[in-house]
Amino acid sequence: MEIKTITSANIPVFFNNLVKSGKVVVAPVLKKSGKVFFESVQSYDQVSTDYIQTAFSAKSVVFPEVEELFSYTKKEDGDFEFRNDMSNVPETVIWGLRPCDSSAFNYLTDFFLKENPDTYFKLRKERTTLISVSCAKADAACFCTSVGLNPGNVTGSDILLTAMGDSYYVEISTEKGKSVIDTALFTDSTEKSKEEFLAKVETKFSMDEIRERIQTAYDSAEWKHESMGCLGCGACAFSCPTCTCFDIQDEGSQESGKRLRCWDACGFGQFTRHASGHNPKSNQTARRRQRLMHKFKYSVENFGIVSCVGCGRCIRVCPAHLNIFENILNVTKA
Amino acid sequence: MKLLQNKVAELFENGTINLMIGFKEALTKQPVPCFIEKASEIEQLIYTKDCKNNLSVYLHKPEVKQAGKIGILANIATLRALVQLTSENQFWDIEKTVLTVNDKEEVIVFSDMEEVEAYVQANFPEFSEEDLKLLDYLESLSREDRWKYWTEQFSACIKCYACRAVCPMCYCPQCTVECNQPQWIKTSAQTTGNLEWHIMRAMHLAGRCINCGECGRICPVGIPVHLLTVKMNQDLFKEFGTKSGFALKGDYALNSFKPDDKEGFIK
Amino acid sequence: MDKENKYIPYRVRIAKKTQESSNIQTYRLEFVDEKDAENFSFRSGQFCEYGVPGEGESTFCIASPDTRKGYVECTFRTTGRVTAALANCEENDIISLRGPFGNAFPIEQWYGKNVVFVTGGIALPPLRCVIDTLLDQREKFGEISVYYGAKNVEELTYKAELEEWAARGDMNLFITVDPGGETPEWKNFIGFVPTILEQNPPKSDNAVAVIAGPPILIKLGMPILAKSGFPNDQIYTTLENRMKCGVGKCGHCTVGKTYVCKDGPVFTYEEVLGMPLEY
Amino acid sequence: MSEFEPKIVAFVCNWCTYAGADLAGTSRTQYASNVRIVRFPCTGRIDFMLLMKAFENGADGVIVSGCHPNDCHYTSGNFHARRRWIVFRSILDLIGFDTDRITFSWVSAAEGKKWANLVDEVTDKIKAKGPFTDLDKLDGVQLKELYDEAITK
Repeated sequence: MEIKTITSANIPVFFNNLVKSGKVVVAPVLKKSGKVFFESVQSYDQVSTDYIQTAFSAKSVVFPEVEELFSYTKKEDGDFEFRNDMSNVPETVIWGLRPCDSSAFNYLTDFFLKENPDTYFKLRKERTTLISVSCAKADAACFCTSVGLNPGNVTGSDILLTAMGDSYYVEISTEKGKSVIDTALFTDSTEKSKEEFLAKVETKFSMDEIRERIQTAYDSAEWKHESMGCLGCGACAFSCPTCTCFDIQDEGSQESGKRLRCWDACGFGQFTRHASGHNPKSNQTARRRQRLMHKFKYSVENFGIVSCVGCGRCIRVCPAHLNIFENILNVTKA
Repeated sequence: MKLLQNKVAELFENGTINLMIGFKEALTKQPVPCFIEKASEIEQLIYTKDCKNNLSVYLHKPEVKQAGKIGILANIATLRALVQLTSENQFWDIEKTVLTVNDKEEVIVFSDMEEVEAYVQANFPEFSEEDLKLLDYLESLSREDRWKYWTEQFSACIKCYACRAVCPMCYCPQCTVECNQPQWIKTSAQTTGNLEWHIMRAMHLAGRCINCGECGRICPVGIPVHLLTVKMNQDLFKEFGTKSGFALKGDYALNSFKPDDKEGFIK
Repeated sequence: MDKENKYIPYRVRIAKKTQESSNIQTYRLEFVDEKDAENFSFRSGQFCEYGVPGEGESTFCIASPDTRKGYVECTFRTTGRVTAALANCEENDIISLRGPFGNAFPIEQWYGKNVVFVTGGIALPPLRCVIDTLLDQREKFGEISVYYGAKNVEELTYKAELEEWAARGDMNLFITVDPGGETPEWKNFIGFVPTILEQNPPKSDNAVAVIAGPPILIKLGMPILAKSGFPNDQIYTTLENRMKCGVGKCGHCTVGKTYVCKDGPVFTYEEVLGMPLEY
Repeated sequence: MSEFEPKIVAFVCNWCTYAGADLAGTSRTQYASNVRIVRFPCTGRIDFMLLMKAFENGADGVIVSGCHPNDCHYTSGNFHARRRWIVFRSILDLIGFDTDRITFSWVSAAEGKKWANLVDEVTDKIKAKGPFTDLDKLDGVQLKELYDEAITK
């Protein structure tokens, strides 16, 4: 870990230098709809600085909505040719993601690379640098402190910036982070603590309390009531920084086309449906339970990480405003 | 609020309902749907002008249907949806009690759908001015600019199908988008498929959409998808004089015709 | 599977197409590329993703035994878009194949034991692979019994092989069709598989049981086997949930925290008892 | 380079327009060969998705044609179709789809000449417009951009 400072005035210079270096820079941009999205930008003027959380996470940089697995062509003799060219995946910098999102990248990396490493994710991740910005503000949907994170944690980030008045506290965690630092703009840090500049995020529950009770939560009678409002859309899964389910679909003809990997959501009724018509998770209660149990129990068992990072997006985006922390509290009630 | 809660408590006590779908307060000032199964939970029930969700969508949900006797707190859009759904014979398997709170903050418990119909006809909502303004603006653009506007909007669509999920008229057990023999609509969230999806959805709602605007309001990426159906509702009224969610009996616009329907484009 | 990118399929040629019934067919597949044929090895119980580019992929178990090299067989029923496209293929057509995925039956542990197979409908193919593996080294095993049923006579798969097995004389066969599914010439059992299994219980001493079938057969059959004395860890099953990737990523096949594709598809009854009822 | 020859898909009803096209053929009326005819039992069967699919699969123009009002073999199929096209056309128009590329027409079994003229006319019109490329460049963008300027306060 290396600690430095940069003046606020120099932030745009640093940012624009990143763009000039030929990297694709993805940063939060405020849209007319009032929502903030990650988008490829050309200059710091376009970047939104006043947002609590982006509407969607930045996972699409390393795990795009639609990823071309390969393209195929049928040759005249009936044989196929499969092509997969990833060489044009650009070096990308994600700027301004929140500490919860960057720690989500940690989970994604474990999930995709630990067992049966995923070629596509691997390449995209290698070419991605994360420059996070700590949260100075939080809202009622934020609950990172409940899942063991905080508004200033460095987990997952290559560089974490924390605004401290007219300067930024810069924590550089990785070699990749070091390599994008423009030394002229950064000076060694004066020993201030960043704590006072971080948002205060209310703790909704403590993982310690829940860890034990979640073991038996599968059988809780509360699931039905807790998921009554769920309408079975994919908004929560698609906005979630750690949801990784996908579908594989072919587009094109039998002569030529592409095989695509597209985001899918465990909330969809068709998600688990067998060809026979049998559906192991036949109702929305079971599907909602799968989603929550996966975040808080299964991923802990499989990877040792709670895969909910408390970003609160699913709460903000849900048409029925289902509240994940309320749900989890209620199903683990003694 | 107390009045409403007392009324609902009464309905629970005399066994008229065993599940109440209403609104409660949440993190934001926007009230959210709540499901009351026990009389002790009635305290959370509220009704304000900000209660926007169209709760009638829940009447299609198997978990809700299981309750058998359902009370539903309806805003005007929900009432309209209930009328339309009744005309489409969707409520043969549930017993429902409809409540609303009128402008004077009086609680009304409707005794049957005819009363709902009368109430809806007396309080029939206008198109929202904001929507009309945006439509006017769009129509003032050149065709190429409209195409640009919509394709850019649809390029953001992630096919989460939240628009379908919140729509009370989207109750088909299997949607066209899930049919893959043939694959009518591409499943990947790319612009062509997204465009086809939204056109398809609008067409399948023609004459049935009750204009609650939920699809546009909840879209996670902020696409004003409801404009398509607003425009359609406008056209249908202009061309054929039909209104959806207006009467319990009657054909829906695309299920009927007049021999002298006018158009200016068939050669 | 040794390929680094698990999504790029092998190209395989349909060497032989056998129509088992009006909508069930068996394909013998041979690799187009000889190098692929050399690199490809599997064990009985594993599955593959078979695909027609442009239509998609479908998951079936490998139906041929790992003792017979050089080809892979699969048997499938036409139900949806992909299987319809596969069924439309003719001999010598080329399709895509990814795999093998998942774990396998611990056949070496069964040496010297009696083996009981219980299966129904289109779930004979995944067990046929095991049965043939056993038959290829017949002397290493005790009694082999097969309980197999289908909706009707038409839907019984591998009719020719069932006759061959009956003719061998070293297997106990209990072939049944559901009531109403019999033909006038039908000489075998009539009744659902669990009923036949209960009426003719297999001997459980020094024996293992393998059950596969539609989820309902597995759910009903495993307790019956346990009741007839099979220890829970000697009852094997092969689950099959909806799958897309085959490598534990896409999330479709999960049963609780378990991914059927990478942790399964072969489980013991003991393992299944520890899982939620999501198969 | 040779002149652009548009691909035109015609969705026609079995009883009137198809017979009309047949008549055009048997009476040896010459007309543009750009049209591919798809025969349906009735205009009432012609789903709007078929039109979308035609464009997606490379059609440059589409003709939809059936019996004149009151002539429908099934009495009312074309009336239903007419309402559907009114709505569909208006949605396409709002979206900014080039509705000039879709031509609706009534052609009876006796109107072989009208059919031939219609095809010629549409072919000329589409030729003048050039190939349909609106859908071609839409897919494949990774990070999506919302179009801002239009939503004004």
